[in-house]
Amino acid sequence: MTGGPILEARGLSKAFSSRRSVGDVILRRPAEELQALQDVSFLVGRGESLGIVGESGCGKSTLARCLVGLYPPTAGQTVYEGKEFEQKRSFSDRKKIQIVFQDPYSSLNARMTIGQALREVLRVHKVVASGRVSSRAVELLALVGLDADIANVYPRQLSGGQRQRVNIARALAVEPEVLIADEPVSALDVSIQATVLNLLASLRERLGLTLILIAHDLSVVRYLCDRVAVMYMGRIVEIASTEELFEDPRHPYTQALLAAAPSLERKSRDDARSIGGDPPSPFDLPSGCPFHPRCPVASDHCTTVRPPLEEGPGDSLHQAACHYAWAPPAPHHTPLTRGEENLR
Amino acid sequence: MTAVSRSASPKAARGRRSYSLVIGAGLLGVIVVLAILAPWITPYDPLAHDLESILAPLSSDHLLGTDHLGRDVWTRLLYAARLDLLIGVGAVITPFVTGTLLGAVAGYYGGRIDLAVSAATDMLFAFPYYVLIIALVFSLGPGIPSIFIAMAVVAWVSYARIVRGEVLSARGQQYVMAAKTLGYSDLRIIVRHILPNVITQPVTYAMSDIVVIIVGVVTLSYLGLGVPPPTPDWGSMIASGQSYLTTQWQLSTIPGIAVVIVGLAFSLIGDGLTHRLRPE
Amino acid sequence: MALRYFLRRLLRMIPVILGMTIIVFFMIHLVPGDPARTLLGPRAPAEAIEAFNLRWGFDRPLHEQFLSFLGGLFQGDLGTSMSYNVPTTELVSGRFTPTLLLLGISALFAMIISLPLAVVAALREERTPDHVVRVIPMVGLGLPAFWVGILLLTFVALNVDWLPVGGYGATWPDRLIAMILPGLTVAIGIAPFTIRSLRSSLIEVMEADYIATARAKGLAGVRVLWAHGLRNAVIPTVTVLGVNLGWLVGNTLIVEKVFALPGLGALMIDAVLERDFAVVQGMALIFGLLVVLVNLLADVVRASLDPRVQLS
Amino acid sequence: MSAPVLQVRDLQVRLSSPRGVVQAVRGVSFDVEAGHTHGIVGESGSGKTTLLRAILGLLPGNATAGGAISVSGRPVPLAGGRSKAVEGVSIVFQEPMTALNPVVKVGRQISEAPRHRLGLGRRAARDRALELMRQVGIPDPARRFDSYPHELSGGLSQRVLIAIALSAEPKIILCDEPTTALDVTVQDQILKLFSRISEETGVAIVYVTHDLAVVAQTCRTVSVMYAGQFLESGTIEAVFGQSRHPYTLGLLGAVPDVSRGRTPLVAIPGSPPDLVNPGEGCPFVPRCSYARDECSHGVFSLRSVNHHQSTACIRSDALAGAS
Repeated sequence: MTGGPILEARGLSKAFSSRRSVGDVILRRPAEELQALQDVSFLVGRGESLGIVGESGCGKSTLARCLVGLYPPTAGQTVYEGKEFEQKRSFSDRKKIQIVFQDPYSSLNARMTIGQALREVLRVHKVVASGRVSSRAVELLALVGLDADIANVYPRQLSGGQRQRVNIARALAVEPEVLIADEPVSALDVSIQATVLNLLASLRERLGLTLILIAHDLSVVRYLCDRVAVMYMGRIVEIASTEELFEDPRHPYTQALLAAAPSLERKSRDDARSIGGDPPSPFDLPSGCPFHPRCPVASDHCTTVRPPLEEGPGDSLHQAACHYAWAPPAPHHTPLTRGEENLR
Repeated sequence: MTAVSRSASPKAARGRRSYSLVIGAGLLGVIVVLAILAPWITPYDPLAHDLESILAPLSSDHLLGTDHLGRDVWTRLLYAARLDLLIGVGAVITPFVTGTLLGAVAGYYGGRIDLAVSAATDMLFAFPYYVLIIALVFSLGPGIPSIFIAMAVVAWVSYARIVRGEVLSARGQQYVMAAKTLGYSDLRIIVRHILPNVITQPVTYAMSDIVVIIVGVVTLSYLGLGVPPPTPDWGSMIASGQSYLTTQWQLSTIPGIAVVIVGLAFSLIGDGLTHRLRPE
Repeated sequence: MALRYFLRRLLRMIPVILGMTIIVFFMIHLVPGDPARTLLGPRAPAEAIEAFNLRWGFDRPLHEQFLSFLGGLFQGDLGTSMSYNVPTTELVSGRFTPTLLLLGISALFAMIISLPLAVVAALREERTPDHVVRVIPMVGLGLPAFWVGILLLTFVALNVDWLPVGGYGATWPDRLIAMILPGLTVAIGIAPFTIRSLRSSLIEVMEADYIATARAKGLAGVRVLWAHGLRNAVIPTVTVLGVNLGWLVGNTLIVEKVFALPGLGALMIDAVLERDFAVVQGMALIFGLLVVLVNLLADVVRASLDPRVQLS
Repeated sequence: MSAPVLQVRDLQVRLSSPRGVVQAVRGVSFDVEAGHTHGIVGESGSGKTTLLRAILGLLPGNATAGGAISVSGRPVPLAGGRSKAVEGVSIVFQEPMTALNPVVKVGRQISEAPRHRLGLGRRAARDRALELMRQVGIPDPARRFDSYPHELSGGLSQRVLIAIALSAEPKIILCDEPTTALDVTVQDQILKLFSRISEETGVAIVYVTHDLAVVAQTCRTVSVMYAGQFLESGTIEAVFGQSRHPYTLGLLGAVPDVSRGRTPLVAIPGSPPDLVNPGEGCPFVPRCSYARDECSHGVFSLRSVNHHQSTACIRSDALAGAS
């Protein structure tokens, strides 16, 4: 961790419930619940960049939205510089954490020019004196490498990469200390991705930003982050420095993710560590360790007892939520027998 | 995906639809000008009986003949246009505003407000359109003010439903989430961000709603519940001409055609607007 | 699964029906002014008005009136007709068949009109047939149903021997024949909605990847259109039909009057013209229930066409 | 060397649009042999999807095409509009959920081609479908036969789609980003399934994607597509190892890779050309750091530089040592 902690997630949980109709209310039928996020805790140091990876539906975007205050968590708090945010975040607190969304096409209001969008933020938050608003907007565009004349243009006239730069500029307009990027390049063309990734890296350096990068793509996280947390079914299953995580993953799920990630350089595949099956339905989570139905080393113990996120011996910064992360299973350990479904 | 192959059609459509906007607006313009200039276009009084020339056929004196009281049909047609258009356009304004606002609030805030608005719209929507209108006009008594009230009570439901659905989906869009994380007030988000992006739907719906209202007024008048005679109105014209239809076909046919043409004009405008107002 | 879905839908109707009852009652009773004055005329003597109010319970507080109305409903009593002095339920019985028959036949006609037009338009998108088909709903929306009915009566029924000029036959074949023109009139009213919906959903469906998948299997064009295209495109149209039922049923009201069909709609309009308070109230409620029930039917049809529905 | 199952010769596809004629595919030629997997890498708008549609015989109505495509020696009709799908070519799309008909049971979708095209009886078609489902690794096929697509996970749906592709007994399976919508662990399973299928059945696979790493894992040969043209073609080792085209080199340097740590990424400046009036010369010139005057003139097409590789770059010699 660079510097002291700036942001902390303390036991964040978020459940979504389905909409209830008038009839449901009268019949007192409870809504169906989906546990999107369960007891997620971590610290982010000032100036650090933390990556959060996982497959679709693992809760990473929900986590991002809880952190910026879009969703009120069902349990737990977001702690900023040692102080808890209130449930309904105050106007000035909102500025501290900003987010850049995945889809550059729908994250800008199609009815506003880029200049209008930027000036609106500056005015609402009174970031600069009213006479300076326009020139500040141009400065912001320059900050993300865009020309001033972009200000007069509507979003539809820009490419995906340009829009994503505008999104970054708008988020930075309120001068946040923490920037969350939720899949910032996954909707962009491959040749454009590097420009946005490099922009994030350089902004972080120049402005001393703290960056939380949400991605499904391990390579993006590896490129940009100091530390990485891996999520599965709403929980963090492993968190470690980037180097540790990629060189010495302890959780079987992390190992499987790494084994499955296609790479230009590794031609022979690590078949032993790849897994079968699909992620379970979030409405119907498995008992015990949520990963046990797909896990190559799971035992009976794993089907009943959920492993906590534990630190490894001698390394307080590497944590994994697996019974066998730090102590390999005993020699007489018999892996769970399972159906064809999970083997192929 | 098929981006390349499909980019072709929407733009082609846009060009053609502007065409339909132009035709629709032109058609409506002609009708409106004729209606406004009615006193200067025709020498007759729409109410004056002329027992000398009852049920006159089409002629240069009476372009579309006369009715059973000797009134000039062309004159009455033009004066009826004034009234029916005014009611159609006028009656759409209140439900448009109230429905859009209620729908936006219900869709944006959800929860109890939404439950209440949705329940109200569901129930009102369950009644057949004409049953509601007729029952309301029945209890309010016939006449133009009753028609206005009845239409306003019934029509807001459609706007509320449309806007609620649109706002509900906009609420999940990233531009709205972005506005929220920037700390914008709900009012600003609804008025500056969501409404400009969803207003196309209720606006184009309003065009067809005007047609529905005009047809409704005409129908009520036909049943004797709408515009009271002798005020010229297309519905009562059709009704009074019905008995002479086999001999004087134009008496009931022409006012009906007037309704259809007005309907076509507004539909064309709505169709053109759908594509003109689309942001992308 | 299907049965549970049906029951759940049925349960969801209860609050709607309750709400509709409230709406109907207050719509009729919250009217400004005195119903007796409206009905008996401004120059009616005071005693007559008092007697009238006593007879119909207008002297009691509104909530009491509502409760007795509601209580009556639970016993199957819709109130008593003021003009005929018989229970409304008695007037209504026997009038369901023509209305339901008309509804069914119009829905059928609407589909028969819409299907070929929509298919032709969708398969020739942005070409002449499509442009023609696209204009039809625009014209159709502005067609007053009663006017279409009058024209059909005058220019078709009078010239075709076997078509009756209004009225309702005594035997089933006669009744069906009597329904042809009214059914067509109502169908012309609803067709703009179904044509538009079917055309656009068919265009959307035919561009879907699963159509390309089906084509890539090497299936014949007709089979792709029928088994994969239409089956999917019809689903939203059934929904549109359901949503616009209010419109469809409302049109039958007018059309029954024009064609002198002894149905529910004609009864309601007659009651309105005779200012028969109780019957109007009862009929409004019956029509509301009718729409709710037919809507349920549309939902069941949709559920049987679309396996995804029952999940939600 | 066996005769190629798929031959594409100087394929040109133009799509008419109100802005003008989009030259979506501009002179593409390649062969694929039975049992081989050929990758086509390109960004969105590079024309790769149109290319696949042309091979399928399913070009949209606004398309006109030139050149020739043949499958097992038989020509594929290029006339725009509704030409009958070419027998022997199947496709697997990106979104399994939209590529499956939502209202038809998956078993029926798999047995449809055997029954209605290959003329099998109802029973035989069902048996064939169950066999295909087993082949693509769908557990408990008899039960899954009666499932609807929405009841299946993304991975299972994609397997069903592959079974459908196999059901028409194809010579070639075209894959349009078939794993982009899937999770990494599931993608891994599907990629393995493709290799197994091509080994077992000898079917040729054309694999289109924007993901270089996926191509590196699955394909033997690759073509890099840009602005409707192939800029480089060859074996994976040659093209990704010793690229002879600045665009390929640029792409390789612009995407992060799991196996590489923080090797700095170098973005490719600019954006792809508008294909309405692409102009002559090499399409990559405006973004190319190696470009010279001569690159802006003439027609650029692939020429081989060695046994394993061909490039459209006239300055490929200058690149020889660059990678």
